[in-house]
Amino acid sequence: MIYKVITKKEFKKFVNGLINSNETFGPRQVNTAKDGKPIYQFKEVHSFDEMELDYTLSYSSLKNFFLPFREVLSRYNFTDDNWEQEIEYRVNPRVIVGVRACDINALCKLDDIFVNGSFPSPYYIARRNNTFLIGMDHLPMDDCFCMSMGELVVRQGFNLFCTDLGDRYYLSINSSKAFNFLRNVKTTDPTDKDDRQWLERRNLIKRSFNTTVDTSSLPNLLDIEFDSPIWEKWGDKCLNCGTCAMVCPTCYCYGIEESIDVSLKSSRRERFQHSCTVVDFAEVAGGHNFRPSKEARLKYRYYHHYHGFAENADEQICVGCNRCGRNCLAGINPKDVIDDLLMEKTDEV
Amino acid sequence: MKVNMKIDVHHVCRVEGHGDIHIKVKDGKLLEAQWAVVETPRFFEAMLRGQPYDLAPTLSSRICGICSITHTLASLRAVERAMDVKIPPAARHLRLLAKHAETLQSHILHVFFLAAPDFLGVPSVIPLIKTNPEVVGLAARLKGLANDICDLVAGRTIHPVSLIVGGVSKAPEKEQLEAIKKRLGERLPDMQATVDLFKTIDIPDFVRETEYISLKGDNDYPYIGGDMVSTDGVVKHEDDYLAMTNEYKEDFTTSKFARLSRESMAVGALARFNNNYKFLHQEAKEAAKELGLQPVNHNPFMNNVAQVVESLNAMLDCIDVIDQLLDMKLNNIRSKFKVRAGTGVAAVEAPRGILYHDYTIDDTGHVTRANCIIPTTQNNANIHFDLADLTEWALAQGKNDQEITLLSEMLVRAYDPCISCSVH
Amino acid sequence: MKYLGIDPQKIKIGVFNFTCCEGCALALANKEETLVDFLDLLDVVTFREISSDRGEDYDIALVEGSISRDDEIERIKKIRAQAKVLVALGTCACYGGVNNLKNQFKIEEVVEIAYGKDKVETSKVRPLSDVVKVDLEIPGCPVSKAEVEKIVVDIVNQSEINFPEYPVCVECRRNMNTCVFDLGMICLGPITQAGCDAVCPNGGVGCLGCRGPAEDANYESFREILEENGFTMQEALERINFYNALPGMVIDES
Amino acid sequence: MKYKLPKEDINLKPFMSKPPRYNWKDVIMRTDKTYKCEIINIIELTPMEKLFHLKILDPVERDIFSFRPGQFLMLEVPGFGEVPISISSSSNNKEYIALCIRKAGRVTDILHKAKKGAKVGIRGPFGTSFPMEEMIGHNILLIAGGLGLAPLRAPLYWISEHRDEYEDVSLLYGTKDPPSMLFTYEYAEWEKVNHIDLLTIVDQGDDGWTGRTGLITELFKEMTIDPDNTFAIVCGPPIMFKFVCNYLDSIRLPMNRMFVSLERRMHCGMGKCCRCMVGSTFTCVDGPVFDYWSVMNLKEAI
Ligand SMILES: Cc1cc2nc3c(=O)[nH]c(=O)nc-3n(C[C@H](O)[C@H](O)[C@H](O)COP(=O)(O)OP(=O)(O)OC[C@H]3O[C@@H](n4cnc5c(N)ncnc54)[C@H](O)[C@@H]3O)c2cc1C
Ligand code: SF4
Ligand code: SF4
Ligand code: SF4
Repeated sequence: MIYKVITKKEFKKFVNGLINSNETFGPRQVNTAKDGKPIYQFKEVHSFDEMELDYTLSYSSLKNFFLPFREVLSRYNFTDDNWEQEIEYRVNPRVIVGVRACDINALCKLDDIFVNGSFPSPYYIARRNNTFLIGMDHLPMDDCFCMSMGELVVRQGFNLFCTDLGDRYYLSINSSKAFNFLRNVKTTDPTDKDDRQWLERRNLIKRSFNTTVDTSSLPNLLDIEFDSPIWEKWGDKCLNCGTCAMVCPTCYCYGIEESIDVSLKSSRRERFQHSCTVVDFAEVAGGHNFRPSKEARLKYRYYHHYHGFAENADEQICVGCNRCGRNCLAGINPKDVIDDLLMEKTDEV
Repeated sequence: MKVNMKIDVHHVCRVEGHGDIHIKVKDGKLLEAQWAVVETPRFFEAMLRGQPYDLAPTLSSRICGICSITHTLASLRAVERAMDVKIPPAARHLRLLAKHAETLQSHILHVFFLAAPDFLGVPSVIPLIKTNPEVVGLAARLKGLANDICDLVAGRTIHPVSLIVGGVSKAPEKEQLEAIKKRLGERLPDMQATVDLFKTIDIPDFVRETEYISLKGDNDYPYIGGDMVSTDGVVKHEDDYLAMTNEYKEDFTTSKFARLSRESMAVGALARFNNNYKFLHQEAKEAAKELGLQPVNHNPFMNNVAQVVESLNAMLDCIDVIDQLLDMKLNNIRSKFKVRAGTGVAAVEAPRGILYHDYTIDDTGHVTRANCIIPTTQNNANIHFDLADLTEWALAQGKNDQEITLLSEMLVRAYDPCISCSVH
Repeated sequence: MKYLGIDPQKIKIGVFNFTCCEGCALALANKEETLVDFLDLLDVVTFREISSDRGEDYDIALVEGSISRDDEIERIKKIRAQAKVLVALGTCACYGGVNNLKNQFKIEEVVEIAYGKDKVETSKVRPLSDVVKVDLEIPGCPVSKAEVEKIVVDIVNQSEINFPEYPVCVECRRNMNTCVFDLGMICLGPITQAGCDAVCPNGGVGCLGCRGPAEDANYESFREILEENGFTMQEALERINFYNALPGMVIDES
Repeated sequence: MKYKLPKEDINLKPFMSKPPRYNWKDVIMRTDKTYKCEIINIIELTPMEKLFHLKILDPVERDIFSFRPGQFLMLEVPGFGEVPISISSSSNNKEYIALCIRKAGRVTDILHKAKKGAKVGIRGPFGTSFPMEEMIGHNILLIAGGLGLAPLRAPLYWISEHRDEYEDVSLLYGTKDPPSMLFTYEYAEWEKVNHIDLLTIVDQGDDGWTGRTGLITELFKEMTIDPDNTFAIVCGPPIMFKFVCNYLDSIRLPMNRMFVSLERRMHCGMGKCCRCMVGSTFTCVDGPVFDYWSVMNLKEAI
């Protein structure tokens, strides 16, 4: 990693340069919630000023850029009594500006699964390799708990990371591509003062967290508490609407759907983002459902997120952005559920 | 030679809804010519009672599948006038864009899918896919474009979703508008081809003096709100719509009849054309000239031609509206308002003629009384009386009963009646 | 499919309408980019709205609209007798749809409101399945053409037909909409079966539940959500009753 | 001033030039490419089950495809879907792959309508297998219920081909009624040629049935099992292996010598879609063959 400092004015020039020659995405306000708070999403931008870099958190996560909610994996072209499979991993190069640390860490977890896992996904890799990622640090929202998940600091998974120092950004440069681009604008080496300010900013962010979740003993606790009544309590609320998984930056479970085109000349094999809380997730032919109750499905989501899977080295895959909790209509919030689990145990002792 | 005829067409095809034609001729003399609507009424005026103001437009939309956007717009306008809601300019433009697109969509559907098979001598558009693929392609491209505009602006072509009280709930991105504008430009040659196609079509030169009623334009070809005007010189304010329609009921039909200065009246593309010719785009005027249509025209079959002219005009209007939208900020699309009691009337030009919605709303925002007068209702009497004249005209030319049956069906179709609408 | 040694069969269809706006039948003529291919899969025997051909030998009857007059019962029974498969097309046919709002009044009252003193024959509104056996229900107000296409392709290929079991929210979130609850409006998406690609929330308004209940819908929890979000039960009921498609969602008015 | 991001387009770099090898983890990139197969034979076993013989068309791919007993593959019917199916033929058979498929839903239904000569695709093989080498020198107890016989055919072939390496081999097979018995035409060969003790039983007999009736656990009464020298493989509906495994456990057969094959919904076979998760274990990668100790430790397994 190489560190540099850039003025905000120069940074704007830099980003406008990227925008001019690439498809670029950045945070933009799309709506205003009923409580007056702005709602942001990553959308295509055509100039630096369209972006709102002091945004709080994007409403949906960034994962759809890499795992689109729906994508065609392959097509089959039918001839008279035969077919040919056609696979394409086409992705245009693109830039995403202003990504939060937790979202970058979420991508690193997806990397573990789709790049470093046993069967790497070429679709994911194509998207990941063709994306230039500029991260940016932010103050947490009231209910963020990424510090508890250890996801506050990023070390990899981005090209460039900006720490806000008032009128300048402290740049962590993590790829030669980023370094090369930066040659075209004016950057300086960090001074002692810059380093100090950088540390202050770090500490400020740390101090700003209002929500903590104790996850240290969760993997074991989830095993022990498998039959706990708290699952029924929260399960009864669950709508099985899949919202939590759709907004989550790391939920990646999916389904495959094949459909024949109306012309009967070809068919599409599509992957679509699924959710383990949705009713047919574990249903098999003949109608048997391995997780027939709301409770079982909700429990499974927590199990997956906080117990971990062999496939990603048993690491917890939640990054603590709390999008799921914030967006859950039924008010199921990971902090409350986990606190309940811990309480259960302490009550019994 | 003494001619005897008994023509009974049960459920005239290629029209929206169910209607029958009955014609009796004895000894060469017309005994009876009847246009009977047999559609099952749905009683929207009753169903609207008790609906909250925001669901009333959603419900009204279901009066008709073809012109659901117009019904929504009329209902919105009635609610907004009742509660004194002003809508932001961008929202007004977006609504107008949806309106133009629907006009285009509906006219193309009618002239190509419903009326054209008659002129080309086939039972429906389906065989044309094989015999005249270029005609079907033309229609599909134009209608596809119109539908895409509706989808973009209103969320859906049939039963729009994002037209709401106070404005619209979602604005398209400017890039999307630009893309649509580009496509509109690319489709203009298709529209010209349509005009050329209609130049080759033989239209029966039947004429019956008629009073044509439409909205009265001030600066533009009128679509939403304003005064009503008739070719007999009557002008009335939007709120006086009852005096403009004078509904009455005949026993043989489930739809009501309407009249103004004469025994019957007509609304629709031809009526708008006759009353507002001067507001058409220059290109549309030229197309009208090429097609032999000049105001004031009294041949009901020419309604199809007027629809072609209006389609071209609607495309040009779409481009104009998009240009204006591109110059605006699209973030203020929905105004805040207070629910309050009141009565509101809306007159909106549906593809088939003026549509009136009239609601009374109480202080909780619920509809307590609703009245809707549908274009086809206003045309029904005219179709009925046209049928008699048409039969006599055809008899005089020595046409046989098959020809008269076809002519009478074509006449009904020329009005592009929307029957389920009319017995809403 | 030919590559499996199975010949796709053109299906002989008849399209019929009862009490409705005919929007569902019209939806069949939309989606121009695939319209020609779509019509190619069908042998349209009867479709009064677009064709003057009136055959009687259809195998599959697509029926839109609900039943609201006695002569309609005779007509639907005749269609049932002829059709091998009777498909209820749209919410009106499947659940009664908006027409159902009529049933909250007395029949005489309804006639009086719309026609004054004139006499008009009409009866209570019923879905098709109240009168005849229905083989397949495709809900939606109007139906989604994309879904109908998929179903027709499946029938042509003699394959099983699947509907999504999950609620509209899944599709809505996939489209990255702002949840309309966050905007202060009611949405019935969490309890409504998906398949429409969440068109209503896409357009920024709440779902009204036209596609009927999702599998295992959590009415209880949904009711609490409505309360917590400060909606009165009347507001909620006005939406739930709009299409009459969520029969399980009964709300205590007390 | 304009900066350009060099278009490092991944599409321009070919991922691989050779066909994929699903069982070679390091070279896999095109994880969604299927091997095209022709259905060269269809045998109707019962009204609900058919045996399909699939021949991989490309000779290179045919050569690469090798599997171990107990593994499964993803069978692709283009346009209809992809389903996991256990391989029911000998791992030595390079000519064709046999799949015994029950008509159960969308994909299997259309497959049952398919004619000889149809082209389908396969990906795989995937998953764990039975420890055939470990079992050498031991008695083997194969216990199958209903369609559970399909995944047992591969180990059966293996055993027959290496018959002298194993001691006593018994096959216990139960179905709900006589017509649902699979592979009846092969029983004589298994018994006479391969020296396998075959015991069958049905829940409900019919007029022509002279054999045993009752639950599959009844068969244990007719035999003695040496818990110190026996491996067991159990395949069948969950309820069956619950009873069977409980019995074997009660006679002290060590849990790590009992093997079961689990079934879950699957959409990828590669540990990605998560549909087949049991607790925090993938049925497709860590299974489908598990020893009973692992199963006991899986949450929500049975
Ligand atoms: C490891 C393994 C081995 C199997 N071996 C055999 C076999 O040898 N013979 C046999 O007849 N069946 C076998 N099955 C079951 C077979 O996969 C299902 O019957 C089949 O997937 C049903 O698909 P469908 O499309 O016909 O049913 P639908 O109900 O229409 O299923 C739709 C989709 O759901 C998934 N799905 C549904 N049921 C199952 C299921 N039980 N397992 C996995 N995915 C499912 C599939 O992806 C399928 O495409 C096996 C399953 C597993 C997991
Ligand atoms: S907080 Fe929720 S949404 Fe965010 S990563 Fe964790 S599980 Fe996913
Ligand atoms: S808008 Fe409606 S459908 Fe979408 S997430 Fe919210 S509740 Fe669900
Ligand atoms: S969002 Fe709801 S009301 Fe709208 S079409 Fe879908 S199911 Fe129907």
